[in-house]
Amino acid sequence: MTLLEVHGVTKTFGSLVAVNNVDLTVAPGELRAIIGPNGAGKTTFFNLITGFFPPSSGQIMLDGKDITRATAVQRIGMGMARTFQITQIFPELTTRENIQIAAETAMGLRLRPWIGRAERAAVAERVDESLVASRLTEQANRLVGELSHGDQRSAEIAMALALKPRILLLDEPTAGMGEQETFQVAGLIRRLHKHTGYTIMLVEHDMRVVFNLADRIMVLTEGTLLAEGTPQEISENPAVQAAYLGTAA
Amino acid sequence: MSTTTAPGAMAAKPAAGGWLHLVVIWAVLISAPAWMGYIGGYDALASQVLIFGLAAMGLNLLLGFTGVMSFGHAAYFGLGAYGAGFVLRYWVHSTPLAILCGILLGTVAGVTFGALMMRRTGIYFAMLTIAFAQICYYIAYSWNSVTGGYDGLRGFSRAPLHLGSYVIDIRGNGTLFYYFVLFVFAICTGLMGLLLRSPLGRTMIALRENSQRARFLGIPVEQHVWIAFILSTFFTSVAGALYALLNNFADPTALYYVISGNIVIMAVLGGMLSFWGPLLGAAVFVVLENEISSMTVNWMSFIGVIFVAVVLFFPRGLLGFLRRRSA
Amino acid sequence: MIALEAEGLNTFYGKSHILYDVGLKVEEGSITTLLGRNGAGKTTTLRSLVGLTPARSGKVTIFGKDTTRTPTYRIAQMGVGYVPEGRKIFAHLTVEDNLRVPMERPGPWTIDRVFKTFPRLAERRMNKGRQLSGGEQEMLSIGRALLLNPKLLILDEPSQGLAPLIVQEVFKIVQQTKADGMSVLLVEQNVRASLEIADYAFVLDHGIMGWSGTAADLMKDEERIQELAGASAEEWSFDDDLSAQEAVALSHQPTTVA
Amino acid sequence: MLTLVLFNLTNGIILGLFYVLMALGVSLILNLSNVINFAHGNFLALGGYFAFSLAPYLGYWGAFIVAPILVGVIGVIVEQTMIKRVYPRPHVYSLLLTFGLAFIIQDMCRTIWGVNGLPLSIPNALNSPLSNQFFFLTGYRIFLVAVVIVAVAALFAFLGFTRVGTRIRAGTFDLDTVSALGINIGLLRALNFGLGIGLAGLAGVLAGGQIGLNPNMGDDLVLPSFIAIIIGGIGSLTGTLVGGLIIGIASAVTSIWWSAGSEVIIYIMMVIILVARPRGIMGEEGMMT
Repeated sequence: MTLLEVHGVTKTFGSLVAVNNVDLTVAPGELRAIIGPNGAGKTTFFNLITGFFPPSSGQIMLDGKDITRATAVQRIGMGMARTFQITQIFPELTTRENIQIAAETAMGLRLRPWIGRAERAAVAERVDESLVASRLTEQANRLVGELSHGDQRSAEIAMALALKPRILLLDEPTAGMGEQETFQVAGLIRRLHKHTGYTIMLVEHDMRVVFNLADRIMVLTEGTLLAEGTPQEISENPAVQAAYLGTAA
Repeated sequence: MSTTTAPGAMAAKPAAGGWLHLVVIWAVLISAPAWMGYIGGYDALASQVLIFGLAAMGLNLLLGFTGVMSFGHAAYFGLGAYGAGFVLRYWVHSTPLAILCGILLGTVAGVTFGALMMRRTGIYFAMLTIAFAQICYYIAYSWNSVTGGYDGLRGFSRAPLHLGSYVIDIRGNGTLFYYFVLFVFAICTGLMGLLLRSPLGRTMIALRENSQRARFLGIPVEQHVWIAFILSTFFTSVAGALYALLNNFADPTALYYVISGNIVIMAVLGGMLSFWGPLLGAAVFVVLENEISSMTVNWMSFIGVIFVAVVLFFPRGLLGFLRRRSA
Repeated sequence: MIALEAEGLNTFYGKSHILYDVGLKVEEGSITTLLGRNGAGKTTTLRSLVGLTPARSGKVTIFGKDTTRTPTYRIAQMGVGYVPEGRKIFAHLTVEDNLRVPMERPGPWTIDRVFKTFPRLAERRMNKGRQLSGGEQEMLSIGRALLLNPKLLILDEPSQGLAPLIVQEVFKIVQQTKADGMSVLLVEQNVRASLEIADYAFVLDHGIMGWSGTAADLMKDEERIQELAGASAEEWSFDDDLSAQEAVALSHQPTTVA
Repeated sequence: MLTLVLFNLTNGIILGLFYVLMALGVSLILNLSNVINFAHGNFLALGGYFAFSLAPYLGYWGAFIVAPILVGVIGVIVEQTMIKRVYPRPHVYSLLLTFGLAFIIQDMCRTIWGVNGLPLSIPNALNSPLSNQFFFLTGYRIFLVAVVIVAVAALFAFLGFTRVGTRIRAGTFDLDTVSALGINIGLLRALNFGLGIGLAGLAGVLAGGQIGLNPNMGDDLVLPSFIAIIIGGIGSLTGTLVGGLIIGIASAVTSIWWSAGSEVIIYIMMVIILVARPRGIMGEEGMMT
């Protein structure tokens, strides 16, 4: 059984081939990591899956449905949620309000110019759960733009959680973070995965994060698939070693 | 889409201010006819402040709260005025119907133009708003037989209000009319305040803060820009309808792009990141314009200097400036 | 002689503090490489050095002149060539027009010489920038910077997204520029390849300069290299226990495991 | 009948040329500096008035050359003292700034040259009709067409073939990189602004000889020039030229059978283009939208 299937997707920008004929299948409950050197096409691949732009060719399926041409908003409605390499939040709003916007959208309230008491309570409950799950309860009423880097990233993940997605896609969740913050965010991802069976796909540079979290890893170089396998298999793969450590010029 | 977020933006809360603020604001507005005379004002000027304040607050739903730039709100202001005028001139002598028709005309235009523009962003969107406003101006200007062309739509006057058997005659009485305007203004600002606390209002602020994040939470950005645009044109057209009732005429200058610029400068001058800022901006601008135009023939230069000075020296507006000072 | 020296740079993007007291030095006639993991602040360091994102505090000296507050174009005119991350080709201009943009300082590099050095570019002279492959764009970006006839060449991840053969070519060019007497500051993710050609190395970690020394010394430090490449697989022990409240909250998330 | 058709057509073409000249100036500034210049029509008026005041000393031809340059210089001064301060800010500020400038310049013109219209006299050689039947085909109109063609060709040659022109085109794409290549982008923007304003000044001198001078003579050309840019596609100067020509020709053709419709048609065309080709005729994905 697969949740996400990608068949031979290619993306070109002008004459640049950013992603070249890549396949991928992600099983429910799997934590899949995509690694590769800078410029290998990881983020482009990620953007194709989340509907940032359409592929030049190939097919993307979610839960057996073809979503190749679906818009980002449609994909989110079908159960995708994503975070970004550079944290994307609503900086001048509080952490609670950030998550509340996500919750209200997911609950189909975004067009409502008013809401009743019961709905308000349901929203509050969902927001509280996201806050608790991401350990942000104490930061709930602070402006999210003023939180630490790690907490901002946690808040972004909490917004994704409030969507109650079926698959969580994280683009370099620990990019630009210190040791402690990396550990904090990695811990959150691991808890989510371990205790809820969340299907998670992440792009990551920090090998420690990847090897400590992932069930399976795929390696991209120059837009093509170099290797795929368990962390054990990948760490022993000579081609991956070469791609990462660089061949002497 | 953060085209309008001011540098060093302070947190713009949807809240309409604390209780103390509200009490002060409403006390000032309610008592205005009593003290306007002492500072050289008059009832019609006070009504004008409220009307332009409402127009600027309506624009600010878009500019300050959704972060989308419109430089063509004269269209909806002017159509509101013409809509009200058409009813009184050609149809029935009813003030409420006139206002409703003004709202209808302005908002329908907002729905239509908004649909054509909603996929465009940034400066492209701004240019389109200007162009669409010019279309309205052009129609009003050249469709002589209906709109009265250059001279405007004249020969109507506001009608008394009938509340059951009780009649409020707002025709000749400036003070009574002021309170009527204040009543409509209160309803509109109340609606805006509620809107900004609702899920729909929060999506607008979400677009201003980070439209990409909003899209990837499942908010269809273009659709919500459109809705924000429509809501904004709704309130601006209410103001336009009141403007026609105030003057007892509607002319093409209400649709001219100068009015668009004035409404924007009012919002920026007061502080577009606060709920009440545009009202303050309207008060300052309307009173200054009134004073200056009676003092000198070079009033245009003074108005121009106000624009330039606000941009160069008070980009956060008066409220932003005061808050920074006190902070 | 020192081509470039930076001391105590603190750089911000908006409110976020990116560089913390960063210092580095490029000896004249050397290749100095700046290494570090993704997001460590390498690109920001370069942008601060050339004045595109000026540091809030600290000091930059280039060829003995304080350039901390000097605008970017003046730094370039002093003889600093900058090859930005992602190449930043003018996509809507032809190859030839791309080469006509830089200020021409006197020196051996002319458009003709660039075409001789990079024959592929000569063939595509009338093509638009967006029609070039990644390797061709990199050549164009380097060629464009060389037209300034720089004394110091700053390159930001020139190997990014390129095939190994092309990477080798790019590194040969970098070595060639050193032979021509230029000083080079090279930001790279390709750790081994850059250490191979570099004289000195600096390692940036989370906006802090963590290590500096000769490239040869760093080459011997296998553990550090592994870590730099992001290839270390040290095991972490997580505290996965949940509070009761957290367990309840998480239990309400949809699980795709049946 | 033929006379009438030709009469309207010539009028339309002349108007279209003014659209082109104005739109190219607005577009130059918009593309490199991301500023919509509301005051562009007022710089046009300044061009006409400068020519009027200079003509007694320099003669018509001297004024014809000097006035646009002088207006361009004033444009540079305005850019350096005010406009450049809002470059890093959101669009609303540059719009408001040029809006305010429009008021100030217009009022200056009123104060200095008076509210009433003034004639800008042109050399007799240009003034006479070429034939009695086609009284509207004056030498001046042919001269006007020629000047606009030469000016537009010169502008495109400058942008296409000179280094500074290439740098301006590069700058519309990525100013940071241009500055890292040793180019003073502050100067580049000032020059470009002056160039755009100079075109308005030239349009003013030409318009003055055609319709005379008054303080708001440029106002009616500003919005059509925005439309020309929207139709042509924001970010593309060639698009602006095409857009300007299209609305010019469309209004010329419309005016043959409906002389009051020459302005209506450009708005109708804008709506059609918006629906059919949202980025404009030459607009590209991702360019300045």
